[in-house]
Amino acid sequence: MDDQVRIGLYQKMVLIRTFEETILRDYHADKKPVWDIGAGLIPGEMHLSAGQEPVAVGICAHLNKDDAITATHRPHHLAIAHGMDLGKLAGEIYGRESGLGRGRGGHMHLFDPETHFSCSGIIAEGFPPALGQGFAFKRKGLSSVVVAVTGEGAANQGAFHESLNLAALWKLPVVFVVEDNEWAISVSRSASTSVASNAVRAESYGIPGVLVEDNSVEKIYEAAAVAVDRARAGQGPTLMEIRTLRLWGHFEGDAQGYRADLDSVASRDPIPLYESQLRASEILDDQIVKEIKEEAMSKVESAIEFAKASPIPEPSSALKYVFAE
Amino acid sequence: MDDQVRIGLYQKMVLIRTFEETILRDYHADKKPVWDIGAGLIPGEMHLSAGQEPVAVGICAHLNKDDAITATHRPHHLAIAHGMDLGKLAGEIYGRESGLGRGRGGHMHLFDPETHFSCSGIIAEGFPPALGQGFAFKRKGLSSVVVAVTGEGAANQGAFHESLNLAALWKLPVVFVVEDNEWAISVSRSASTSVASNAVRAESYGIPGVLVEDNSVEKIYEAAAVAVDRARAGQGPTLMEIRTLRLWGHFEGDAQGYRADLDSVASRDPIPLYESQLRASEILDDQIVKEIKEEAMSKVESAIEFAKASPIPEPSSALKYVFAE
Amino acid sequence: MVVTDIPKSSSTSRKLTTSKAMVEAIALMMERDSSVFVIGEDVGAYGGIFSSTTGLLERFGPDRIIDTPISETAFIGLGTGAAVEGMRPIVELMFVDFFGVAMDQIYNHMAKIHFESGGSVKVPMVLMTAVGGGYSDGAQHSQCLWGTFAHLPGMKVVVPSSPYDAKGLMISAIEDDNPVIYMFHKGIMGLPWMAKNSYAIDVVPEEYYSVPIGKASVVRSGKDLTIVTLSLSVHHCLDVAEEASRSGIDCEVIDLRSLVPLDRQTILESVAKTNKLLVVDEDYQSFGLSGEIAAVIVESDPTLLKSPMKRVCVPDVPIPYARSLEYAVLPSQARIMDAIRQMVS
Amino acid sequence: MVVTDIPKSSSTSRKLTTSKAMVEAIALMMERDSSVFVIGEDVGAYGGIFSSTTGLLERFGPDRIIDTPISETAFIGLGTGAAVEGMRPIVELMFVDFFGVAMDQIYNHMAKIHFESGGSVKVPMVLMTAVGGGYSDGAQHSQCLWGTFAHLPGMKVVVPSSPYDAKGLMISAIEDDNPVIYMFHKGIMGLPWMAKNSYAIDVVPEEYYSVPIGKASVVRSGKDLTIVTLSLSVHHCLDVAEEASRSGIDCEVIDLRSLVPLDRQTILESVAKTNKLLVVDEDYQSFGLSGEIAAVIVESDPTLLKSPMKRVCVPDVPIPYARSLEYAVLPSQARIMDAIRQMVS
Ligand SMILES: Cc1ncc(C[n+]2csc(CCOP(=O)(O)OP(=O)(O)O)c2C)c(N)n1
Ligand SMILES: Cc1ncc(C[n+]2csc(CCOP(=O)(O)OP(=O)(O)O)c2C)c(N)n1
Ligand SMILES: [Mg+2]
Ligand SMILES: [Mg+2]
Repeated sequence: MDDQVRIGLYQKMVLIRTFEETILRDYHADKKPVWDIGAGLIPGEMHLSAGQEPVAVGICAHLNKDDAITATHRPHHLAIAHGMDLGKLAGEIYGRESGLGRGRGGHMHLFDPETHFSCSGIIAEGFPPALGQGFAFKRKGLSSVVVAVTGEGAANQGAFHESLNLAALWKLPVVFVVEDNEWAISVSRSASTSVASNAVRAESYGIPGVLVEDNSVEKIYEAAAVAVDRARAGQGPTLMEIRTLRLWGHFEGDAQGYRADLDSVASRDPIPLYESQLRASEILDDQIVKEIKEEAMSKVESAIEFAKASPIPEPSSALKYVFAE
Repeated sequence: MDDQVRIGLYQKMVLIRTFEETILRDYHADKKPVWDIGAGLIPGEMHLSAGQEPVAVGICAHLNKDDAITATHRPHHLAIAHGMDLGKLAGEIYGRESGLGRGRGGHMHLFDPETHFSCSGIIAEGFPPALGQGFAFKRKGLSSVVVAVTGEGAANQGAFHESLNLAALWKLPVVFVVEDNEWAISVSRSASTSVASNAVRAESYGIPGVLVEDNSVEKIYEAAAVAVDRARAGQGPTLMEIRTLRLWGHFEGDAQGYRADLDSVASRDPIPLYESQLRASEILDDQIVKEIKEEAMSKVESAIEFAKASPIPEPSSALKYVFAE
Repeated sequence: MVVTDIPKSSSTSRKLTTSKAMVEAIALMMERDSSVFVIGEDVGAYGGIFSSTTGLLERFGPDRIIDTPISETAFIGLGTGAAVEGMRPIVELMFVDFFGVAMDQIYNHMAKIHFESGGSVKVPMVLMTAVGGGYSDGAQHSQCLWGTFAHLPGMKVVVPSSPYDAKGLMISAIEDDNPVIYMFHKGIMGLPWMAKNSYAIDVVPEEYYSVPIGKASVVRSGKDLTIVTLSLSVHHCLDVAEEASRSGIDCEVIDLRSLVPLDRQTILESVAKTNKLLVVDEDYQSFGLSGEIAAVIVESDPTLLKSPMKRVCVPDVPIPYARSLEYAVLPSQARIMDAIRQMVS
Repeated sequence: MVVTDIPKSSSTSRKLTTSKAMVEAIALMMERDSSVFVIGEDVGAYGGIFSSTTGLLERFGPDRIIDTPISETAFIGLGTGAAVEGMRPIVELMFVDFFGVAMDQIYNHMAKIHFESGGSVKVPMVLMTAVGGGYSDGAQHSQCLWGTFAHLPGMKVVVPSSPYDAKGLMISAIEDDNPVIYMFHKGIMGLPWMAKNSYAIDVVPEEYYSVPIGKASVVRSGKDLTIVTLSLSVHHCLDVAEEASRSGIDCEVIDLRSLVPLDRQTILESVAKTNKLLVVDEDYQSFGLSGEIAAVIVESDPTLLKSPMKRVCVPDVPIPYARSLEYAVLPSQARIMDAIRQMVS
């Protein structure tokens, strides 16, 4: 793997983390003294993806903006890795007219026609629309692909099964990704899933199943290359299960009392680990890291400033956009 | 296998066929001259199971009335093989007060507390309630099991996946049976299913998957023995796929224009084939066959007479039974 | 008030069944627009269980008339995703009664995406589905359920009652940039294997035309009493109105044709004239269409009603199998006549 | 007309939040009846995302307080099957907004089996679910949808608004031999992490008691105007009624508490007295609860209403995320006051 590719992967992960840390700060900033989920600059549920950046970055490195992604309630890493405009993303999170959905959607409902990105707050229900995007790409004779992502908890939802069967049957250009962070809110994979790995479930559909055992952006990058190429070549879907890490709570405010592995979590943060690895291989040094972090911070800050400066939707416009005119 | 068991299997198949042939006759008797699905003694959709008797008889031979069955829109063979009272069954099909559901349910909605039998007209949606019956049996410390049946078409419905995962995870005493008659109305297995056999899908749940390749009642009997024992012993579910035959149309009135194999169907009827086999082994002869058929006919006739003689529900009672008092 | 007539300019007096009118509309649009395709269970070789797609496979081939596995969540969602990418899918849900296996795709995705995207994503999709009972198909295959869909925002809901409207509303539905639920009653399809309904075959122009979504049709003018109804019940109401006219009772019959948007104006104008309201609805009575019609009146002017409204609906009971029971709960002509007599006595 | 009071004999003036009152009812019934169990996502160690099961795992163990995979169809159906075999499951659907992934099990199975069996099979099951918005959870996590459930026959639908009713209705729901949908509003649970609502904590007797399903409660008597409402909106209405009384407007407030069965009598008696009707409903406006209330009146006697009914509901728009928009569509106190002023002016 080329060093520039490595630096690029690191850079994207840093950008995502920087963005989410800023959201995290603003989210909690004005919910005090008594924490109220509906209060403040950023209200509502907030599912951050910290720790799962390798999945997004490793996969999206193989995509371009004509490719589509359907993501979940935890979508930021994928949105950013796929090249979504940070300002429009922030605008939506802050509930502004400048957001992707003019503040109607919120962070679980990001729809970006420019990057063919969408997400949904309903478990596994992003899979079926992904089939349709793949179907449309195929009918139009495009070589674009769709990456459809769920968590491991979602893999026990009926939509998962129906979608894999249909995609396999019709050889749709879809890569199915199970982001396995071991937890579905408080329920562990072993308490919800009858097999040790979702990758074996690919056999139920006669498609390749790939297990990436650790949260290594490079391994994910390599495995994704094969799956994306396969889809692009018209050979049909692949199911990837990637063991990743939920660094923070399920949503902000989750005390994670149920989580036995809590102590070790911070030490498994994939970004410092990757940074050390690249430093050890002398691909990164203090200077480059500093530049990357500063660049990320400056991009994020201008996006957030843009969002905060944009208008809050007018109450009088609340009935708009139910129907297209 | 004991000769008496063989004769018993044959006998049950004959009883089922005799029942359905009688229904078939009455169903079509008074829909002429212009066929009207809603007219006549037996109105509505009619999904007959002819050709699939081996599945029902081979499995139910291992069950007793404390065991449960959840069946589909095509339920008669299973109902009869499991010992449902023929009069109450006929009563329901003829829409009478003496029916299992007092004429409220009809042939897709047979609920028999005595044999823990139920069925549903919604594809694959009989699986989830089966989990609950198995759960209840387990909690009560009973060794009863549940047999949950769908067609192969239904195996691509989300409920299939969710149910197998949950049953496997909790080792519920359920035997899942896919009655694979190759057709889902007009859609063939290969046009709907991304794998050659549903049995391989057992691997997605870490449970045994069994494929019974032909419609032989004895092979089904033997495979079912293992699966039922396993469930009874608390070792959890099994997925059985049984290749069977839809001898008639999807429902009465189906011209089957889509069906390429139509010419060969009659010659694959499992009942005459089994009869020949047992005659060849000198287990059956003219006399025994005659007796079995006469006995079946007399049972069926008295059930049908009972049904036809029972009262039609009073219109004034139409609002009853929405809620238990 | 709109009284719909077959355009006088129509070049033909050719008659079609409702199912053939639907198929003609779909074919016409498929020829005009290569992004239109049909997907669902048994829509191909079988031609649709209720003949909504008969002959389309032969004409357009398996790439555009597509049989699916029994995976409603997957293929309805596929429709949504394809629509998002600019195609115009027509998806068939075989019976509306099956909505529960795929409702999340329908109402949380198909219906909401446009709004959640602040208008930047469109979902031009038709979800067509068979409704209605009357032939002993039992509690899971005989419902109308339009109230359920109309209650949830983001979908248009159209319900044709005649071959003419079936074609014109199908064309409008396909052309609409929004998701449209198109609910056709089995009893008006003109199927050879169901009880005949003389209204199920009628004059349908061969050419392109559309019927606007959101406009009710006054299918019979009258001064004594307003009947608001839709779908198969329109015909029962017309027959009963005819009979009532012989006793000197002059009923106005409104065919809603569309629940979302609902043509409140036409209803109000009629009730302002007759001061009496009967709603005839084959869906469940409570918390549905009939209540909404009541609200339309009393929100505007409760004094319009000079006597109590009546409802002839399915009285909050699952549809029973036995014919004697099913016809006791369906909005039969006897029940409609009975209500009318009570209202004018 | 029933004005509910805390029984005077109550041994205590102990106050509980709504969530603790629910948990107390469940625990009490689990101790009395070993066939009661709780199943759902995160009901165990987490204690329910909205604290509907907090502490139950510790008390009753993992055999009776059961975390599930995210497989709503499977585990709601499991509830139905277990109920058929004589158990009394309490199943949690985390947010009502997720109903679409499992609606077939809910309405085609849980709700219809008793009827289809001609009464021979009972399904004594509680399906509890969180409803409501107001904290920017967006279009897929903020709905009420009680109209959707009430429209479909075979399920009782209860909607408590206070800790007292939450306990009493939960006990009734568990004891009922029918499937009961129990819808609790997040905003009245008394959660430490949501905006405080002073009504979310109140006196709850420690002992067993039940609140009958199907009886509305007149939570405030008044003579000028009837407000029919439920759930969180009850509190908004009470606050607004208090304010209105200072301007000499005397509102009667009816807390429906149950939609199925619906207490039509209490509504009619009140409107007969006040001749004015305002419905305040956090569900979507059209084809739902508010229409049904209108029908209750005009089916009985339209002249009861001396001025147009008003509705303060969610105006047929998905729930928007941005606070400014969400509060524009929710039945806020400002909107309720506005409606009242228009009605009495
Ligand atoms: C159909 C449905 N059921 C339940 C939920 C509530 N819910 C939201 S996230 C979540 C856990 C998801 O776990 P997983 O799929 O592993 O994704 P992760 O949160 O770990 O990224 C649950 C149960 C939902 N949104 N949709
Ligand atoms: C959820 C759902 N979708 C569609 C149908 C309509 N339908 C009834 S039977 C059937 C085919 C079933 O095929 P299969 O499962 O193979 O059973 P078989 O009829 O062959 O016994 C279909 C599509 C239904 N009843 N439920
Ligand atoms: Mg997870
Ligand atoms: Mg089949």
